[in-house]
Amino acid sequence: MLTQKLINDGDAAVDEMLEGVLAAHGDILRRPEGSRRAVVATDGPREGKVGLVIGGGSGHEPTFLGFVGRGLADACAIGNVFASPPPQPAVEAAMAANGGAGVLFMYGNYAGDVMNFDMASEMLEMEGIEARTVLTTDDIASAPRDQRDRRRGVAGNVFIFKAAGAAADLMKPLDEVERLARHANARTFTMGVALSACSLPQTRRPNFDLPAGEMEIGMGIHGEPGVRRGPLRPADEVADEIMDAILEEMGASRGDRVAVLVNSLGSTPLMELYILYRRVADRLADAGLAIHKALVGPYCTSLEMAGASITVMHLDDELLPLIDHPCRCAMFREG
Amino acid sequence: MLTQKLINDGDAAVDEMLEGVLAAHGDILRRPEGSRRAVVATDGPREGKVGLVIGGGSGHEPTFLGFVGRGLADACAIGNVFASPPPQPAVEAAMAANGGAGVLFMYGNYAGDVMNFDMASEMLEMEGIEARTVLTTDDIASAPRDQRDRRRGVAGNVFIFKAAGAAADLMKPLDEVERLARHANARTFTMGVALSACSLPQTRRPNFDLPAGEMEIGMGIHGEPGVRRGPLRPADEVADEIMDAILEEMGASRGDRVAVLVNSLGSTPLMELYILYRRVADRLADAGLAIHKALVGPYCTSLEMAGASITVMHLDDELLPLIDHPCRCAMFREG
Amino acid sequence: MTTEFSTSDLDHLFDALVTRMEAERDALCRLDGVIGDADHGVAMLQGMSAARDAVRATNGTLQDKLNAAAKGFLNAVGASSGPLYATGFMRAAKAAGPRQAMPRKDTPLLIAAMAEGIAHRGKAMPGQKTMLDAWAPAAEAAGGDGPLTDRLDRVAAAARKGAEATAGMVASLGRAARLGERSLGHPDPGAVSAAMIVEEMARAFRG
Amino acid sequence: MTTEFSTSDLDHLFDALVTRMEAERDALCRLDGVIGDADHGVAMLQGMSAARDAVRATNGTLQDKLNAAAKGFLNAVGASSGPLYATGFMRAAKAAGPRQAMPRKDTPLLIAAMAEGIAHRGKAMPGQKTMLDAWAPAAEAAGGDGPLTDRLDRVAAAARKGAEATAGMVASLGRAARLGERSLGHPDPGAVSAAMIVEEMARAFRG
Ligand SMILES: Nc1ncnc2c1ncn2[C@@H]1O[C@H](COP(=O)(O)OP(=O)(O)O)[C@@H](O)[C@H]1O
Ligand SMILES: Nc1ncnc2c1ncn2[C@@H]1O[C@H](COP(=O)(O)OP(=O)(O)O)[C@@H](O)[C@H]1O
Ligand SMILES: [Mg+2]
Ligand SMILES: [Mg+2]
Ligand SMILES: [Mg+2]
Ligand SMILES: [Mg+2]
Repeated sequence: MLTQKLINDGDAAVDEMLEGVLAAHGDILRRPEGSRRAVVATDGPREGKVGLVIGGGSGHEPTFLGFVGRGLADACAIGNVFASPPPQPAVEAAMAANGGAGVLFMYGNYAGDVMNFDMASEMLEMEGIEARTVLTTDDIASAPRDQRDRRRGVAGNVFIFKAAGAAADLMKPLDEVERLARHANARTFTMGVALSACSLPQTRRPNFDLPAGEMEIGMGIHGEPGVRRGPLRPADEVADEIMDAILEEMGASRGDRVAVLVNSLGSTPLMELYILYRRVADRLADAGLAIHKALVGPYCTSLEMAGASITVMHLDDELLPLIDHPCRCAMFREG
Repeated sequence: MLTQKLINDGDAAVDEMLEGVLAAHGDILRRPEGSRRAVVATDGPREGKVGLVIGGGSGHEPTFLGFVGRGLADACAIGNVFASPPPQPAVEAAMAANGGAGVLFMYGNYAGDVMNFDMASEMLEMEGIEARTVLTTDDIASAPRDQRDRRRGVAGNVFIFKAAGAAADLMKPLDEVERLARHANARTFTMGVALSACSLPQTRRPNFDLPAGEMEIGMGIHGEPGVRRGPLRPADEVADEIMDAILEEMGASRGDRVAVLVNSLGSTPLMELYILYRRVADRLADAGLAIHKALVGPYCTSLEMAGASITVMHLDDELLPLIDHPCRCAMFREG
Repeated sequence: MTTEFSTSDLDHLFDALVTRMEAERDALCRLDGVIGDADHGVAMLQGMSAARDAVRATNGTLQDKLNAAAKGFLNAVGASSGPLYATGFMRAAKAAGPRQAMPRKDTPLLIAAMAEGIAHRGKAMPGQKTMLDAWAPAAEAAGGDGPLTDRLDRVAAAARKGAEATAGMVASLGRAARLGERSLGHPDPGAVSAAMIVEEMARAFRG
Repeated sequence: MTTEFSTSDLDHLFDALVTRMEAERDALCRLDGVIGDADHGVAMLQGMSAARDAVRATNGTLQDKLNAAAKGFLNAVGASSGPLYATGFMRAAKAAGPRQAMPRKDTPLLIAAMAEGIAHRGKAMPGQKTMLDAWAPAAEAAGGDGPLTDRLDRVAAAARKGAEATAGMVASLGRAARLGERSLGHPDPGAVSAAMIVEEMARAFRG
């Protein structure tokens, strides 16, 4: 039994999506001349500004390409579904984003992405463009705390990219943008659960088997198995398990401020996200933490997977203004 | 086999969602004193302004409560999942929205909603508050063209409410807000397809059976059967069938401007919506119509149903500035 | 068995209605799923539960309790069933009057009053494939004569027959109206639940 | 049967690789679904198809064609497989050199070169449950002596055995590394596809 999708041809899905995105958001995005899988903000990159280039596989929309625009990312390299883009579009994105002050690559920490973006960095070096890299590693379920740099990047991307994009928009130099990006990543914590599989447009078969009545805890955003499988539990218990883990990692003090994202992995509707958010807000209040910003919705998805993740960014005086900084992207706007 | 949901208790889902919404968007929404199922915009209603009150069943989020806020609706009455709110919250919403210039109820044309809101209007009359009603009837699949007033209101709500809310925000009198609301409704056309069923939080069973490989054409936003069932077809063919019907109804002239919404019914991801949008944009270009505004995303959903709808609003000199008017709602912002 | 139908009998009737709707919730949702939005069983159970709670919380006459049932049902449910049953219960309240009990032989009038309220609120005509297609024949049978149990048997049978007949109707009111010919062959969920409610009322009135 | 492996033999090898990946796409995706993200079959088919197209579009030496394969594969795929196979093909290109044909008896060197490229790019160690666990033993077998067909048989068998052995390994690189013990018992999809590719290469080199 094939999964039901509104597509034309599985192999063409990413390119056709991109055409649709460019048609809908031509005021904000364009494709650099001659490029097939890179997009650049129409009014983002400018002389003397660090160019922020993000990228990754498709199927996570609005992550990644939806976060390109003034105040956030300058350009994006677009891969196949759940597949890192090759070096070529990353190079094209970087060239388009380059304002002479260097380029910062930011993407989730996956073996494939690292290999491809590293090849892109080498190619850029030959062009005389300095490209630094900050990997996002916010998924606390994906490796123990002492191996933070082995963790995956997931929905926390939204806040982490946003902080870096704001720093770049404020014309900070490359060293400083890089430092703030690392700082943002270090203070961002995510964990998710999956309740059903997604399916690739090419195969239209569930990516994995999840028996009814079970959920996958610590699931990645590509349907990679998580930490463990367990019985599906009530929303409050799920929120509690995640918040216990996040609060423990975060080590915040009463009175600290946070930004929160309750994210749908795809088909989990707003009703369920707000039920989760209600508990998250209670737990943060109990911990004496003030919610400075709350996002609830599908921000980092896995096609039509059911499930949700909770992200908390532990704000400080440096991060707070960056999170508040306005941005105007195709699929995300603030301020 | 029960469907997988992140909820606590099916009967409590709507109330818990509402608590989450109020916790997340306390800057934009509040509950009127003593009310359980009404919300009012914190800075919407004001002296001399017509109060726009929307409402309907839950499960369509961000429709309805997500569209409350300055520049759009002043208040909202919230029903159970797929069930009209009773008269009481509609009365509470109207009282909270009332600025002495009358109240306009707007909601989708369903038997239950009409009965409940009419009872509310009678109760308001006894309080000396003038309440008018404009039903949305944009679903062209739900009745023939000569029976427009029997049609359902679906995703076109977004544009229609927005036009009326802008008119009210511009301090136009009740007669004029009502006229513009009817005008907006008359020029808005929607049609959708469903690819899978949703399920209620109480029953957690698919609302209907849709065999693999089939889709329901003209599906309503509560899983009501549509015009007919047919084999699932490629996205471009689906877009063509819908656009043929809309263009035929709309009778626009080359050079006219439109607003477009490609809407997910729930679990259909952005990738598929943009693939549809690509074709919609082509079809509108072929017809010589200019896209003045494009929305792509989940705006009017049916819980986790898979499927999509396409809405076209035929703009004119009156509607265009209303669609461009800024609004700041919990789940929708423009300008 | 007394010849009077008392407020405590009314309490028990609402208990029975809740129990029945609990048992039938999923089946009614399935029926509604075929031609509507699959929530009818949920609405009826929520409505009757709230009505039962309101009836139990009211220390008053039959009229007070039935009015409380109306309000409880409506505020818990909304939807189509809410205004229809609320109006039905309000008419029944009026028919029962401000008394602690009424002669059982008059109880069929409550069914007729319910039907009137539902017809008034919904403005449906018989044959449009709605709950009225169960309530209207029940009301008609309620007007007949003969011993009470016979009358109540005829009332329940009429409602059931009316509900079954909706399968042969093309809907022209309510959610299913947009289905046209596709609604043929499927009974109306509101008519089916109405027949159940009438049956429980008949059982309770019989004593 | 000539003793030379020519550019047209290379064309046919890539045809065979595409045919094989077409046949195995869904099975490889299923394997990847268990411990990864279920796209490995899609990536390998897309990559090999693009490589085949690039090889056919290049009128040059074995080296030119293999370099074209590298670029074609990489640009079509990205992912983990893209850089790994692109680097593998580039090393093979170097090993084949700027010739229209090479002695068949030297073709096992191409397999060893592929393995080197993959090891260089991915920095994996044998035993980490990656495609290298098929490529490395294949490369080792390629260095052996004896008649060509025997050597190629040993190469293909070594790759297959290596791939099978990954089921008993705990992943410590790539997507599956986060699974820890949960990856035990499931073969690595990249190693399984590697064994298929080695098998097709061995068949083509044999002539
Ligand atoms: N105008 C009406 N008059 C009488 N009954 C109606 C009317 N409209 C709808 N109904 C009844 O309501 C039932 C549906 O109730 P329910 O599912 O609770 O509400 P909704 O349609 O709002 O989901 C239908 O099966 C039908 O019997
Ligand atoms: N560093 C590495 N070295 C060698 N092989 C690797 C490495 N990382 C991943 N792999 C291989 O890549 C395979 C997955 O490929 P694929 O599914 O195409 O990419 P992705 O993991 O990006 O989805 C794994 O099964 C493994 O064999
Ligand atoms: Mg992948
Ligand atoms: Mg309903
Ligand atoms: Mg219903
Ligand atoms: Mg993979």
